Amino acid sequence: MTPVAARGAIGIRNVSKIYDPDGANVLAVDDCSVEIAPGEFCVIVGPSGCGKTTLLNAIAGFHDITSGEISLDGKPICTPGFSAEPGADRIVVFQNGALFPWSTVLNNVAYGPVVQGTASNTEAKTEAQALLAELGLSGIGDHYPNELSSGMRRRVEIARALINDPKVLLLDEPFRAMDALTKGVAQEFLLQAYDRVRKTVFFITHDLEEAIFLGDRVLVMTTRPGRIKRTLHVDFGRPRNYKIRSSKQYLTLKSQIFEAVREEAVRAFEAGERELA
Amino acid sequence: MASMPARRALLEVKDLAKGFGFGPLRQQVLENCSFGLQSERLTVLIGPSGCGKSTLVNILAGYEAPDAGEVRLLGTPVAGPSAERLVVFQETALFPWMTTFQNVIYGPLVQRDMRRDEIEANAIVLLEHVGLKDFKDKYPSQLSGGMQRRAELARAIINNPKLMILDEPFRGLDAMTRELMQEYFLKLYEGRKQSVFFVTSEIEEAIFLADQLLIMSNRPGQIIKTIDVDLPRPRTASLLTSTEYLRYKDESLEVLHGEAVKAFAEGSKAAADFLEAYADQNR
Amino acid sequence: MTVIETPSQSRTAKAAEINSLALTLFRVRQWLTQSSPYLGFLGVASLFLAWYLVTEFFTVPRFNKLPGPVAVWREFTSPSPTFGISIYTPEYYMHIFWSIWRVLQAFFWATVLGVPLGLLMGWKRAFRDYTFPVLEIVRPIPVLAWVPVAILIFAGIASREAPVIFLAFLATFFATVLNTMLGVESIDEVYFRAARCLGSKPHHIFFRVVLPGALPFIFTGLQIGVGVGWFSLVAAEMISGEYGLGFLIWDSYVLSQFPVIIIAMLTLGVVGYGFSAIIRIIGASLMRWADRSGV
Amino acid sequence: MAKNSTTLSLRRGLVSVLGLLAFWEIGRRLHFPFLSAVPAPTEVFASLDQIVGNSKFWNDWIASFSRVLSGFALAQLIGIPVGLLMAMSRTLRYLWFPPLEILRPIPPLAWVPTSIIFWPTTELSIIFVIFLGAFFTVVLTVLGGARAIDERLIRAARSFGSKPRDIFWRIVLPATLPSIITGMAVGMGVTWEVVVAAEMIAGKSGLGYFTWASYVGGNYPQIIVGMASIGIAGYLSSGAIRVLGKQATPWQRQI
Repeated sequence: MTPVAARGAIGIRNVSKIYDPDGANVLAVDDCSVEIAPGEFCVIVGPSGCGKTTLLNAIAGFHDITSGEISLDGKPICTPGFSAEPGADRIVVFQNGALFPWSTVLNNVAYGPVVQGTASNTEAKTEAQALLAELGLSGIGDHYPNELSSGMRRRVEIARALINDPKVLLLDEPFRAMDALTKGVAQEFLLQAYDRVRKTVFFITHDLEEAIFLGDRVLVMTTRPGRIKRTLHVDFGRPRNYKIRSSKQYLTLKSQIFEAVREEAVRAFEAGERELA
Repeated sequence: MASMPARRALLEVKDLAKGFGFGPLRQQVLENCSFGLQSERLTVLIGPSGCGKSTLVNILAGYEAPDAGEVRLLGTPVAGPSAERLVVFQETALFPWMTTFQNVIYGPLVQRDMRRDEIEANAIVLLEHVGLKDFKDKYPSQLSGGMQRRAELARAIINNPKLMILDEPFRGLDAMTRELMQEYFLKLYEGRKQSVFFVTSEIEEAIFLADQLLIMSNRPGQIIKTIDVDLPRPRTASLLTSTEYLRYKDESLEVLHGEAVKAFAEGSKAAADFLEAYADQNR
Repeated sequence: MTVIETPSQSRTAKAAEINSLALTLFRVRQWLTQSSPYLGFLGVASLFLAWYLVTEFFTVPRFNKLPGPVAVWREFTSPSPTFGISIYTPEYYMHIFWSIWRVLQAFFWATVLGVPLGLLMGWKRAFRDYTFPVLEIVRPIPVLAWVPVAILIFAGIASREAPVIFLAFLATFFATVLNTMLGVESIDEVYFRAARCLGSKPHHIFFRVVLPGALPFIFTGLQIGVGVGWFSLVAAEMISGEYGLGFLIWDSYVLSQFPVIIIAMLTLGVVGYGFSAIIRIIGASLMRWADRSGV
Repeated sequence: MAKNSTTLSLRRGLVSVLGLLAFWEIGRRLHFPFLSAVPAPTEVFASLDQIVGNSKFWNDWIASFSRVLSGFALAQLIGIPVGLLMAMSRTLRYLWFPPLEILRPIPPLAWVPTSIIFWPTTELSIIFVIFLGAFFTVVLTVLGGARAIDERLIRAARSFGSKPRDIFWRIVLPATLPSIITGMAVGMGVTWEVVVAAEMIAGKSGLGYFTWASYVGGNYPQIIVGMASIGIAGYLSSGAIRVLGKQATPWQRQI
């Protein structure tokens, strides 16, 4: 059985965040509370503007919160006025990818250990080579990111995060820009990497199908201000593959919160239209 | 496959072949690709990324000529672009310097076969119909993704094309906006006698919209399976959780997943960039 | 446990090799078969023909005072040129050397001072607040309006070189600083965040994100800088130089040695073009990653 | 948060500018190396009322502006159509591009002697050199802009049944407008560089001549006034073009 992670518990208690873009203060997240167990694959699904990225950025340490507290393994990492420096214990995989375009795949993956000083340049490179091979990505070490397809780039980025053995993996809609078929195969890659060494995963998405296929627990967020509206426990067991997408259980799960998600989507769609116009 | 009532064939495509490059770098994108489109039906084409879907769209629209094979619209061979076969592209192709209203009236205006006030009246009605009436003087950059798509649909529909071709029009929209846009598009389609050729790579979207589903193989692309989707119309979101829908999804998933893995594995950009390089030559 | 095996890994690498060699071969073949080279040649030929007809053949009024291509060519290639400047005379190469040497010095100082300043201005808000307003006030002043002040500033120093190099430096410096700053600002915020996530210290971020990320813009800045530097050098040499192509042009005008003016002008064009081409090549080789993605 | 950060940077900017002026003043007074011969801000300020008073100074402004505008306008009138033609027809592009590429690297000021020999009056010769400076910039920017139009927009227009004249007037021209304006703004910058030098070398009037004459005449504070005037004139003309540009391309303004 794959080792169960003993670390990476995220405590989100009564978290609220108010943005103040030139005076019109916007309540992005309103009193959210959730306890994420170590090694749990937690998915947040909601329309754009429901505060899911705000939560992720707060955990990652890119900004503070207005009230409440976020802790990692009991230690506070984000409170009003304080946010711990971003670090290799909680690594973000960004929506449109953030592989350094100017360095090769190998140097990208080896970047973390090298700058943290946990390994010399050559040691880090060999370690990176081994991880890439294990994830089925050997042979592209000296390519530049722009020479790879979006599917491959995303896998390298996940490898770049995993090599640092983070407590928490934060994924911000990593498969959004992909066409559905590449997305399906990339999701399977993430699941298999997750099964390899269990980590706490905080995954945010617009796509309900993706949330159920990947997550142990799915939290549905309301349109702005973001509140946790519904929670759905998904127990398909692991490892999973694309077959479950057409299983009966998958469909019942989907229909349970389909309505809840759609309501928020329609409200956001109308709000979006007004807000932008 | 149940025999469909004999409908007039709107468009026939016979043994299309298209390749790029030269010598060792010859990339065959389409190979003996044949299919037919019936009029006033929504035919959806689905296939993995890089299987030649967009090239096929360009040939049907008349932007590119095939190396072999032919395309006939109502019996007459197709040559060059025309308002009979209009394309709605993947990313928006609204003219950024024209307001929504100017975009919509552009087609009839340049065809010069209708008086201006008549054209403007039609445009107002259509904009009302797609819910963009009070955005008519806005520029495309001031519209949301969903609104841009609706404006583009209006810009095509006003010309009453014999065939409307949509090349993954909802790609790039987030999953939720996409579902709502699909319902919106169906409302528009089911309200008019319009033949549509809809290209996508989303299985759920394909089955939800299609009367007939064509599945394309990996490169070089050809039609490897045809499924007649006779789900009731008008189609609503609740359909997404019905068993027949699930059956169709299973059937196409089986074929597509194999193709997707091949496309994914071959995922290196080197070949794609070569095609791009070739395209620059003849611009 | 292998994740979805991708047999094609080696194939992708191989494909990349075939691709670049065959691609260039294909492009050359394509270029030859098309009409572009012949038309281009026709364009250049008609330029020189028009010049010849107007000055020497039909001696149209006004134009006849200008030297024709044949006269210029004869002067340029004669072992004992009437005005002492031809490919055989060392003096010709001495002028070229002086001009290049001055631009190189200006280019060196503009890079050494301009690039770090631009990087810091783009990266640190405080640094930018203190330096950018000053630059913005000085920048609109045309470089050549500085000629008198440059002479005053360097009045103390004997050699007349300093003001000329200072002017070429000024032009290159502004272009380099501004483009470098633009380059840093064009780096997507996500790369800074990714680097911080992976545990980078500030100096890591400077050398592994700010510098490489801004590189394409730095080279654009250097290329524009050289162009503008060359432009100002010629004027500076005309006004207060002793050697160099700019001086040669003005001196030949004063001594009405007209063919030499044309020789110096065309030399300036060729050498200037060579300079920016060299920088373009260095830039392209340094930034293989940016060639297709057009960062 | 946003509001006070702009005032903060404004304050910092002011501090650095005033600091520089103070350094310049002290440098002159205490004869720092390099600064001893350069007139201090106070001296420049003192000489201001004397200069601003006499009309000759303002005539120089007019002279420079008229040369810049005529050379610049000529460059746009010829340069923009040439750029668009080269974009629309491939044969013209292949024919004209190489000769342009040969002439472009020659710095405009290298043309001054030839221009003086050729043109009857120095006025015309300066305007010709200004024309050259702006012409190459405009042609290349317009050509670049016109060729970078998104292929799909042309294809969409063709699908709607546009005639070639529709493609040009309703698609190519508006799409290229932003780069025409950029070409003009950059071209204007080049023309001021050229006019100053041309006036210094061969001019009898204008701000460039005024600045050089002040140096030759030993009236050093006036040099700085000349430099500042040229800077302001250049800034105003480029600014005017950008403002006009914003009006002409309303779709580019983000809400």
